[in-house]
Amino acid sequence: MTQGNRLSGGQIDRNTTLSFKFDNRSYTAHPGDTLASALLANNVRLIGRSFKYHRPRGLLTAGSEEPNGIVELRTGNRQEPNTRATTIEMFEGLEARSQNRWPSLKFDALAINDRFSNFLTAGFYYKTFMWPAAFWEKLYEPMIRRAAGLGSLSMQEDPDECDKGFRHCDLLIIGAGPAGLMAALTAGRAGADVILADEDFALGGRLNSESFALNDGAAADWAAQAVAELSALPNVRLMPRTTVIGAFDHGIYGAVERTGDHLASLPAGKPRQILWRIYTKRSLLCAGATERPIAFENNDRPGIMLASALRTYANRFATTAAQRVAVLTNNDDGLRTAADLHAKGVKIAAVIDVRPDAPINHDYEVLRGAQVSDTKGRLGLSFVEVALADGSIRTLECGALGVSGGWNPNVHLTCHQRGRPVWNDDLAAFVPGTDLPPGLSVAGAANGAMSTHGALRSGAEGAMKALDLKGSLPDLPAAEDAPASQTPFWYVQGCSRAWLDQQNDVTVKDVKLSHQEGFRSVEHLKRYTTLGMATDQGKTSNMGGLAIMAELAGKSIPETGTTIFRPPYTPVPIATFAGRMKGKEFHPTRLTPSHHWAKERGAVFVEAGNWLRAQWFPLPGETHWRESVDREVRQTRASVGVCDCTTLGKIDVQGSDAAAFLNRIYCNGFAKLAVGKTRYGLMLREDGMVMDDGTAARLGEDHFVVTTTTANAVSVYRHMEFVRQCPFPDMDVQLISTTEAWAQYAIAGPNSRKLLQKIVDPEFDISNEGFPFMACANITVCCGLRARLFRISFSGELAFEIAVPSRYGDALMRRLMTEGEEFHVVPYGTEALGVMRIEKGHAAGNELNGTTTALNLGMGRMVSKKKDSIGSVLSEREGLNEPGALMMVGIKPLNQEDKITAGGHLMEASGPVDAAHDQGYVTSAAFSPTLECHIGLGFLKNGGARQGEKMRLVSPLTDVTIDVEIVSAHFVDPEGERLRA
Amino acid sequence: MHDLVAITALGGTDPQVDSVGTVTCSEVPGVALASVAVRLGKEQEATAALAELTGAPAPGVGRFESKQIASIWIGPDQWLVEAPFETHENLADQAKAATGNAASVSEQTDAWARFDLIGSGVLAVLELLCPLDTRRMVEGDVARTSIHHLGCFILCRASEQFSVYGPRSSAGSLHHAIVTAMKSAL
Amino acid sequence: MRYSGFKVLKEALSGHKGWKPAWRDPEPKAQYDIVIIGGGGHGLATAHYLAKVYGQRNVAVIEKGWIGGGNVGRNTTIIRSNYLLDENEPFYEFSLKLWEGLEQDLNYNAMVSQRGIINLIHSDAQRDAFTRRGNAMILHGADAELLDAEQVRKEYPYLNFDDARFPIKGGLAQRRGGTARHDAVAWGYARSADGNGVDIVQNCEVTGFRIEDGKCLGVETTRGFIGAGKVGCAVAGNSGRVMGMAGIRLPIESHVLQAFVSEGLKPVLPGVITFGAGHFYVSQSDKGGLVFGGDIDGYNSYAQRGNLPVVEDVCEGGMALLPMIGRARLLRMWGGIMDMSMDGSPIIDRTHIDGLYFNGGWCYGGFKATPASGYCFAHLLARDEPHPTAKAYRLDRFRTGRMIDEKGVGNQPNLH
Amino acid sequence: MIIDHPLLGPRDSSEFVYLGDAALIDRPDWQVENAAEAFYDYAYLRGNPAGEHRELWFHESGDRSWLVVTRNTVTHEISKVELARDVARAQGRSK
Repeated sequence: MTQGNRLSGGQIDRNTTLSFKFDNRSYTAHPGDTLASALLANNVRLIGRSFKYHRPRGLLTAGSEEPNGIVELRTGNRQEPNTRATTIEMFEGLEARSQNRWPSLKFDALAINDRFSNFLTAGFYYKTFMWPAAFWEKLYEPMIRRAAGLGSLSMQEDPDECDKGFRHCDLLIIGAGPAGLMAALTAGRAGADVILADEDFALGGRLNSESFALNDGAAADWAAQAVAELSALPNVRLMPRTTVIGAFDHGIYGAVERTGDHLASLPAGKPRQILWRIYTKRSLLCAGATERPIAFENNDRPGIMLASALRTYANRFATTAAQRVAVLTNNDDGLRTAADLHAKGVKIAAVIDVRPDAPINHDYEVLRGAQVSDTKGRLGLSFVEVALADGSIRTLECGALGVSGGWNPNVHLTCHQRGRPVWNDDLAAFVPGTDLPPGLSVAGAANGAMSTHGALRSGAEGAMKALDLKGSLPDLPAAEDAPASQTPFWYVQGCSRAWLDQQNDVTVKDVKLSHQEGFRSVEHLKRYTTLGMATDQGKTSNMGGLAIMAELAGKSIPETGTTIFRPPYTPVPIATFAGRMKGKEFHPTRLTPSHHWAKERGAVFVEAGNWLRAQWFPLPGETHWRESVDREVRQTRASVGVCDCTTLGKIDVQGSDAAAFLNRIYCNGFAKLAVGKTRYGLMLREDGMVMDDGTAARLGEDHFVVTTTTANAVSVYRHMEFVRQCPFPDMDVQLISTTEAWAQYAIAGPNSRKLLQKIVDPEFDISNEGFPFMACANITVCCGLRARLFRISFSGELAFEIAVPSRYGDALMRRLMTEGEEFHVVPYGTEALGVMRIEKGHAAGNELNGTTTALNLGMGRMVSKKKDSIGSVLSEREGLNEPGALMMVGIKPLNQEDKITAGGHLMEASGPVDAAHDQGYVTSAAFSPTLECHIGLGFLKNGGARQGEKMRLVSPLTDVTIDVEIVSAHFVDPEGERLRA
Repeated sequence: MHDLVAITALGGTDPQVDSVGTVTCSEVPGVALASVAVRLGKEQEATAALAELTGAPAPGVGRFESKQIASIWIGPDQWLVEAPFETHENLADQAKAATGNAASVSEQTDAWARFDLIGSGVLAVLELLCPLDTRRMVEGDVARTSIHHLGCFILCRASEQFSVYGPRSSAGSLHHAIVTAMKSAL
Repeated sequence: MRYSGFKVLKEALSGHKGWKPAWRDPEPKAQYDIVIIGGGGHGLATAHYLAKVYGQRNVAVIEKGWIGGGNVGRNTTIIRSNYLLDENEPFYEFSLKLWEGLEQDLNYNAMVSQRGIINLIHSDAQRDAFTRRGNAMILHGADAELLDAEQVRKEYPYLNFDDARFPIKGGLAQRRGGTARHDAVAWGYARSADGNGVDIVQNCEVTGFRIEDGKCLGVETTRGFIGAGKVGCAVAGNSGRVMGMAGIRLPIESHVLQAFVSEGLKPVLPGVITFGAGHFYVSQSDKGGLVFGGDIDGYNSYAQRGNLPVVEDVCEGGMALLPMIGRARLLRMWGGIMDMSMDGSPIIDRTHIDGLYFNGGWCYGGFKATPASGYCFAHLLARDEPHPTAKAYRLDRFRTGRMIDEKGVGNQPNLH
Repeated sequence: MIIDHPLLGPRDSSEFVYLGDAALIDRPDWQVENAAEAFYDYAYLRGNPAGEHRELWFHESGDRSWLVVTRNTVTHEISKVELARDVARAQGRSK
């Protein structure tokens, strides 16, 4: 029979029937149900298995604090493990499965662990599995890992997307129960910019779960009216299905809005969840309270639930966990559960009230001063054993037991900046302390105002205080105002296998053992027993464990301590924190001006930071990248090649102190550089290490264009701003990046001038005399397009770099290719670029690795001692100038066929091969088509004095040992005749 | 006049336009830009020259003016000037001529890609993109912020009319982020 | 009391009556030969080796809160010795060897699990750098393996190989690397040190040093003055704070590093994976939680908590590398305070104050170093000379220009 | 975190890049006779206080100002934000 446990009333839409599956069995439900309420309605109590003993588990709660009722939701690549049935909003076709059981939920093989619980006590694994040592990885651990874990991932990429967003408000109200709604009404009517967020899909909090009246109507109706009024206010934003997960610095809150989890499938382009960063001026925590259980023998059977949860299921979801229900309570609130269920026609087996003076009820039996001594029922509760006041035992038959041990304020967010809650004796509970996150205040049950009236009132007051509103309180609806005092009752004396943390299987016995072994601080207790470490983060278990530890230590609870809560309030999918920054969108992609052209040419691209650069340009018939790269190098050195070098950083440095500024930035001199000239510059960090290198072209008396390496463009700009704003604030120098403004191409090779002459407008003389090596100028090309020309060379050939506005970069590259046909011009990529710079002995990223000094690079003399430049002083420390320091060298194999391994280490020609005899290492290596052998650059101890020495290059990692010769790093044209041609 | 054909930041010969619901995102290539940075101690001269050039007083912190030539505050003593490309391709030269030694001027035209976001609901798109409270921005407000790890300027041209300037080389990523947000929010 | 499977069996059958506290809770004596400040992993390990290896038993470890409450209980539990520089590799390899014998040495199962670590490679330059590192490791007697993309795919088929912004081009593997149960490390060292006579004094905070004409005579604490022949400070994270009481400025900044754990999942990741193109590293605990972390928040902090930007940055890295973890939920996040040194490497040395010794600057490499750090600090305290594998970890190396900079980012701690 | 920029008002700290102790403004004179020691101290030694800390932040995704932020390293509370250039000048730094 379907939905056999349905009751009358409730806030579900009975006109629509939805079908869903649990463990492949079909059931029906209604809109407004959660998976949990729907399962109960269909008389399903057994939902999962516990972590350690694989004990049968049902629902404990009706909310996000649920430790037991966790399932695998959805199927295929949308499978979602460990999802709380109590927070899953029902939709048509929902599919869920129980988890952590094999072969089936009813017959779980690992339930055998329960039989051995005596051996598997807290921390047993620290004391054994040690012999023999190797068995840990091979035997013990794999066993443990297979048994452990809860749900499983699909192991596939989730097709659904998440978003991130940013919202701002004057007042963020967290929780839309009586306090939150009243606060929102108060603030909203006053015109404040308000956000009201609640984790539930129905706003109203406990008002939707209780049977009592507000004014003369149902509490839920009042909530609905309040929500209606609020949604009509333009200055109030309602955010249902939104959990505020954390209180971060300076009034920033993280919130997760579940925009699509309640839908069978997402509309195109819409996110499943949104992570909101909410910037608040003030915030008001109205998170309510969580009922706490009572520990007694075998208190973990399916059907044993929090009394307030039974009430929520009955009043809001119109369902009961069973037809015969008993209630165990230590306070009046628990009695409401019996009354409400009775009113809905559920048989009350009895109310077991631990208080000798508990109020009598005429509709059903109240057992005063009684306690539950044990329970029975293999896969669900069937009998409760009651120890009566007179000591006799009575057995009650019932399918559900509602337990109420009082309430704990939900102080979680008040602890997120490590503030500590304080103990309140009247409530016998922790309430928010005084060291709250700045801007946050607390109202309602979260602040200890337990009655409905108290919550409404403190909500209104809280809003007025937060916004500094004058005037009198708004009218509050008439509501119950029961006294809030609670007498604590944590556990039934003498119980042992009484569960505190039901998911992790932590019992009273474990806490006692923890105390016995000296793990007595709360932190030690948690870590040793795993109490409160489960997916519910101990929302229903921490207090019980703490109370028992306090009793064992003979201290009060506050003396014993409190565990503070960390974000997130409830677990958050990793995808939600990532939003759209994944896959190809993980980082932005930077394209060069010639990218589209290069793509047409079939170029192979490579990541360089966020840039995509052409690595080489294969021609039809070329089957190996080396063919293409060798051809590009040979053709460039033989005639002319073109390479897009836009990615190099370009910084415009202007001002009357521009030259003096560069004199500080670079370790070599710039003051005397003539206008129209370019100079190589070496930039040190303050600690004397090389930071970057590049060129500075002096376009005018007070105007330089500085180039940086691609990798350091951003950090060099930041460094320059630091130097001009901090240590030297009165230098007249202005900076701006122009990297993206100009498309810049290197044109290299003996025919580079001839090619350029075809596009440079005739009034500009670029002959060797008119435009010598290291010249620079503003020119025009192709009949009047403004451009910049630099005669600099990275390849060692006669070479130029030409820059035009980026939008014309594509056209210029195409023009260069057509004009260059007569010279058989080639485009070349980063590989050929790299080969040519190694042939020329130019240091690059692999050499400028942040641990090399000018001395190591053989440029020690460049560091001027005649001026103040960043890094010059510390570069003189003894440790950086020792005899035998590493120096950059060239490396050639003795056997032409041998390949140089970048990352290989250099050893003497004979003798041991180990760290003690390490002489240096190879930084860069390539095949040189020019020398027709492999070559490398590297750092070698006292390398300057070892040219011609034979050594061994070893790379045990790749099983390489070859004989090499140490040579000059300048393999090609050491005198630099070509680039001056 | 040269005969090189320009392409837009997104790589087309014509600007790209995308509409989702009530909001339109248009690539706007037809602007010339130059930065004008005041030389030390030349604040009066420079701002006066800038006013002369643009026909409006140099805007203050976080503001921009748009007369015949727009001027946009981008940092202490620093502005971007913005004008139609076809009439002001050499805007940097004009700005330099106008300010002389009172300011440092740099070509910025192709350093940036501009997208105009127009239509009701645009605020819902922007709140998925940047941490600024764009609901509070009024005509003439400008701020630089970060969109999907990209430093961008956001200008409020009028109610529900915004311009976004992002780095030209990342125009594709920026465009993808904007259109994705439009599909999500609208 | 000796722990063993039989003992567990016996106790189980006799109601667990026989278990004694894992360590005593003694009152501090007036005078010790050696007082160690800091009941974290390094301090407790120092005590263990002082007593067991160097025969120093008149030793106290004083801890301001509860032992193991600092970084040893707030990290991502990774152990490895895949370092590049000659000054580091022998030390971390020594540490890894101590890990390999730890359980038997301590008679405590710290769940040292050598399931291997792989640092992923995403560019040719990165491969060159990792090749140099792998060679250095092997030349120093450690193990290393260079993997190509296909070999990585065989072991971790569900990494993002097909749609990656920064494609995986290979990895540097150390098979002997892995993880250990962090809390158990602190408890095991404490239990062993206590068993050898060391006093572990909890809830005893140092409020100052008693220093007379250049000699440290002991420490002032919330439980009174405690005299000591030698005082060793092992409070990484709070080194600035504590050494400040002795008037010592350090080449160290305190920064917060966040770490994260997901809900329990059935086995997903066999070993430790480190993303080379973003800030993300991850392993899976025996309980089933994905334990992961990334970059430090980047600003000086003594607050054991971080902020959203880094949480997001780490999860972005996670999704970029492992798209299939999207529906796994982040359960808990926490922050630990790191001693970020000026070259990213630690300091184990005397100070200019006679009798005052310092151990710190571990950045976020402290956990894996715990055994060797304790051993070498014990050696320094007992013998007054640096242990051979730690001889480069000197305080004055910045003055003399002998930095140990694995990352090559220089004197900016938040970049290490 | 939120940094209340002296010109722009409250801005998300993710727009900024952190450098470190504001003492980095006080770069020593390269010609003093103990310059080596002075630069060692400047580049490497830190007060690293648990409490109020003056530190440098760069508004990289903003107006490119370097700021001196006075922030408590225990609570993260920010009590003061100044333009680094003004601070530097007030400390007598020039060219």
